[in-house]
Amino acid sequence: MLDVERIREDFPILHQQVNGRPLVYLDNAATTQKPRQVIDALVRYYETDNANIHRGIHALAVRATEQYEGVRAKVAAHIGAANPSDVVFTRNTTESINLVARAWGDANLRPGDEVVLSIMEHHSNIIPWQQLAKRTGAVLRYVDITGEGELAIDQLRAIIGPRTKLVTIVHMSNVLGTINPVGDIAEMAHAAGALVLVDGAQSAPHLPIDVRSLGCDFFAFSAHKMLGPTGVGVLWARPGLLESMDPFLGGGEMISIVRPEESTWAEVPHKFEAGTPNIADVIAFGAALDYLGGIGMANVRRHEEHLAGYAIDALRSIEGLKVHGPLDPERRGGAVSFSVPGVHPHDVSTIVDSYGVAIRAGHHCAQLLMRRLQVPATNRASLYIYNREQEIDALVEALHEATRIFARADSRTAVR
Amino acid sequence: MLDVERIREDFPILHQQVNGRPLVYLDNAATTQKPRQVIDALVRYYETDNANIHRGIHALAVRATEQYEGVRAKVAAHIGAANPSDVVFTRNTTESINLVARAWGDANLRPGDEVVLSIMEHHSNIIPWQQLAKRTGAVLRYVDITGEGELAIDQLRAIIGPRTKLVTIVHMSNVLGTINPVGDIAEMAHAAGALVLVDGAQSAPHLPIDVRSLGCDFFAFSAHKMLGPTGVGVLWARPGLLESMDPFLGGGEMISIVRPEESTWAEVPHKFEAGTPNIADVIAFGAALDYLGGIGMANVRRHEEHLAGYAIDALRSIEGLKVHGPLDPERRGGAVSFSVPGVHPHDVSTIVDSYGVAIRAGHHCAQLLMRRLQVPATNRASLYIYNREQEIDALVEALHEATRIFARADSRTAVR
Amino acid sequence: MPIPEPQFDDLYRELLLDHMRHPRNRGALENPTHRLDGVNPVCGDEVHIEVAVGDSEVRDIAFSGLGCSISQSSASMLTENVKGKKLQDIARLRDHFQAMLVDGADPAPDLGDLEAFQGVARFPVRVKCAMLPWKVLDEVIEGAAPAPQGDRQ
Amino acid sequence: MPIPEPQFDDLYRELLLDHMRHPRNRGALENPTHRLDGVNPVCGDEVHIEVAVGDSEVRDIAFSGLGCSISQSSASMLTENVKGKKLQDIARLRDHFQAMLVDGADPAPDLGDLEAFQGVARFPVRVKCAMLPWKVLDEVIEGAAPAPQGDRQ
Ligand SMILES: Cc1ncc(COP(=O)(O)O)c(C=O)c1O
Ligand SMILES: Cc1ncc(COP(=O)(O)O)c(C=O)c1O
Repeated sequence: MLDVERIREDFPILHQQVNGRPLVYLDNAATTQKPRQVIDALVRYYETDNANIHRGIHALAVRATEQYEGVRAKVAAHIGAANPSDVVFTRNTTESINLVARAWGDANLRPGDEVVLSIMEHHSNIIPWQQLAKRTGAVLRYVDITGEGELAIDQLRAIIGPRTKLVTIVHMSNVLGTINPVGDIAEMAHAAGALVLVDGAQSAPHLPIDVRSLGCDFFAFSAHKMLGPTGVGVLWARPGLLESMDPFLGGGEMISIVRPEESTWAEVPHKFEAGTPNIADVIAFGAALDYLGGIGMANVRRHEEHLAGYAIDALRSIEGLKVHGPLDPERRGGAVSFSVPGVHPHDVSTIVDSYGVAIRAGHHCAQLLMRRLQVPATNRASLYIYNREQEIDALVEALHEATRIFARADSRTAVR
Repeated sequence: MLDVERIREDFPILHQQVNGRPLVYLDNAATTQKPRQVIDALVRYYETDNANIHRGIHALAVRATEQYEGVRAKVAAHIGAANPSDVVFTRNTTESINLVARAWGDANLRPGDEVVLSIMEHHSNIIPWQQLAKRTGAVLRYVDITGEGELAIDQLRAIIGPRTKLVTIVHMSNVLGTINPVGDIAEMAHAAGALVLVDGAQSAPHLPIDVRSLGCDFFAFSAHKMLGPTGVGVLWARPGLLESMDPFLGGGEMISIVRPEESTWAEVPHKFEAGTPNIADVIAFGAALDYLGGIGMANVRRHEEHLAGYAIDALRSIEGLKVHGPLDPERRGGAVSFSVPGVHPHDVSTIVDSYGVAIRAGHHCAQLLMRRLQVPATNRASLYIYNREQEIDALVEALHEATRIFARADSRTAVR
Repeated sequence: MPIPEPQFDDLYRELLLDHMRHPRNRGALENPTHRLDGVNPVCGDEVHIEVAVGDSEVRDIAFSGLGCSISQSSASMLTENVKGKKLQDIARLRDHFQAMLVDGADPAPDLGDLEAFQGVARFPVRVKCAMLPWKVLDEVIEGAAPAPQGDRQ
Repeated sequence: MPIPEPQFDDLYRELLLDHMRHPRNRGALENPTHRLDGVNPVCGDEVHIEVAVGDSEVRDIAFSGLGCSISQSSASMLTENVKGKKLQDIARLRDHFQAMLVDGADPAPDLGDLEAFQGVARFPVRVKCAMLPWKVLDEVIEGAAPAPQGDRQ
């Protein structure tokens, strides 16, 4: 088990009061907080090494370049990638997926070709494919979920066929918490000759990841959801795949020889990193990976599995409250969505915020899933390494207050 | 005049030794250093307010959103824009230009339509148009420079015609320092019914900017070249233009209603900011704008004009050294490129680095211009608010050493 | 020192909760002159309004929608407060409502029971919820084209 | 304490500067078996090599190019050091050269005057300049297809 109290010491932001109460931060699926080590890495970089990279001969440029490229190697190691050059830095998961849709999709999809995805995808793994479908005439095929909030795997098997060119699937749902069997899915897809993109925005922060054993072709995630700074995303691609793709953004750093009408490209991954990258934040992301590596991703997972179980039990003690997604913590991550009977999620969120508890209310960028669940929105508490059982208790206490306020309305109006 | 010594106190990185000498940082056209105020803004954000924006009801999310949107208003004010909603945050100038090429260009260019640009453009203002030309069948028309390194304005006038759809031009050259008359250019272009994009990567940091008096339609620049953090770019568009454009990247935050096959978009500028933005760095960019505003852009310009004049004179005291671009500091900015006779720029750069002086050597992402100047590469010293005359002197001293070393080779080998 | 319990009486006034539980004028009109839709992009709250305008006056009005207690009770109270009123008076009402919520102004006398939303001003993210139905009605107040014939798709 | 003057004797050895000023085997071959091009993406340095290989041996070699003193003198010294040598010996030479520059190894005896590049190891960004011509030659050493007939475009 993690030494949560010691971990909390590393997170300055957690030691504050919100609305007169200690902050309880349960919005980690949106973005996580940053340990002192990551903040320090930013400060250190700007105070000692800041320079533009790759083309400079002077001392600062050499230091900055070495650190930036060093983090690429760290990312590769963290996700079990064979080569640092298969790792592209982007702004976020969203840009990583758009990059694939443009640089791979535009060249490979023909009218009638199919992109298979699920009803539980985040908008970032839907809209780029809608746009691609519009550009190419490709067709989107959606896989449903089961009543338990798991992927309808039999339906997926039935949908994948000779016209399938890509299966793009979320590894861990940001609403349901569901962990999808991407290894099996990759096998199915590959058997049909399709590629597989895994949206790892919620899995990379919370599970040990080994892209080779996952067997996927693309893996996308965001630094800001795993202790890193905002502004850094990752796209990993199977060796050889990036080489075969056209560039996406054009500009400095990604060229080899520029002529007036046509140019040649730099080697991967630089071909995909046009312009000055987010140097400082990539370097600080290295500190986040070191921090997670020091804890051990298996330990992160164990902690969250335990805490998710605790949270689900505690939430379900509230009468009528519905937890969406799998109830078995072994089958899911720590993003726990729920509906409180008779209280709209925004009202819930406002009330619990007054108790210093930060949860998220809304569609969580998953409108298709909301419609499938027949809810306008949900509440979501999402966990990370610094969360404790007593914080779940604080949430539950605040939820009781929410139901009291709205029950009061009920009883009063019933009298009218 | 600026109080440079006081300004230097705000820049921790400047107070270090490189190779046993005080650092002389003259690579500001690549990226500038950051004042303590910007670094502090990052630290403050991560230590007190960090949360994902726009969709959160809890206290941190509200604070983060207000600060992020507050910087949008600051950017608008800094460049004389009427509406914050005409300001889109990107990663860098490069992405801003690519956004226009995709979201405006793909929808508006037909085969045979012309994009007019100059031979002095940065690769970031060339490659996106080459890619667009390939996608649409549009044609690129290049304007040459004069012997003095200024834009051949008569040629430009002759080239602009009924087929011109876009004139895209650098405001201040990152190699020659040339300041282009974008106001006049915008008039010419508009008379022909074309739009005008201004690459302001080098002008926004160094000149007072008023997009309305410039009269352009798009204005792009990068935070990291004007005291801000890496990872933030800006695209400003004339009011109404963004509304008329299709979105570029698809994903979270940029949608309104998502249905399986088709979706509707959020209002501008959010339509163009898919996924979690680089929240922290945008907020810290606000501190950079405050810092520059405190100095006053007119004062920044006056300081650099003076220092550029000093640098040009000092450099030209070296026998045979050639300064590229206008020699009159009134007509140019503080990016001063030069060639040292008989010494390749990389050798120059290595030697001056040993004296603690950071300059850049290479093609500066302007290969077309290098070919036009008939040089394989140049040296470039580029100035900012914290640079002093004595730093120019240190550069000149190191350059003398470089010529000595290679002259030694000359004399020795002459004896052979 | 004991931590004070948060007080929600101010935000969730009885009147407001009453309108949430028992919305007034919920439904559709037979012969609306306008059909208007609004979505709060921040949270997805929806308000649909049908209104029959004649002689620069709101003759009849009905709403439907989906969302939090604030947006739905605001829609309900809006219908009660504009029915039978002249468009120009409604415009003034909207301005006063907005001034109270956005600028923190004291409630103007003509607001009447709309004053119940004053507490929302302290919750800036929720202000949009309260304003949503009024934004939807804007189109009518500013005199937009009447609704197309045929059913809403 | 006086600041020591930087010493460049180590980086810019006389021999190296001599090769820069007076390149050996600069030009083209009549009948090359291979034409090879290399660009250092970091700085744009170019090296072009033409080589005539026969019997697993470099019979003749010439280079042209554009770039800094390090890349151009390295190309010049490369031509002197590989002419008439067996490909397998050249491969060993390359490995030793790389070991000296990249890993900071002591110069192997077979390097001969190539040892002049040892000082470059202290300037990591410049190592690529020195390695560039050797990278270009790699294709021949590893036994790639011969050059196409006709002129280089
Ligand atoms: C004139 C000009 N345009 C565009 C760019 C590209 O800026 P960025 O690398 O921040 O995208 C630069 C900076 O290198 C520049 O100097
Ligand atoms: C499953 C999933 N995919 C994609 C994203 C998008 O991540 P980002 O906003 O960092 O691009 C998120 C985060 O909101 C997510 O949870």
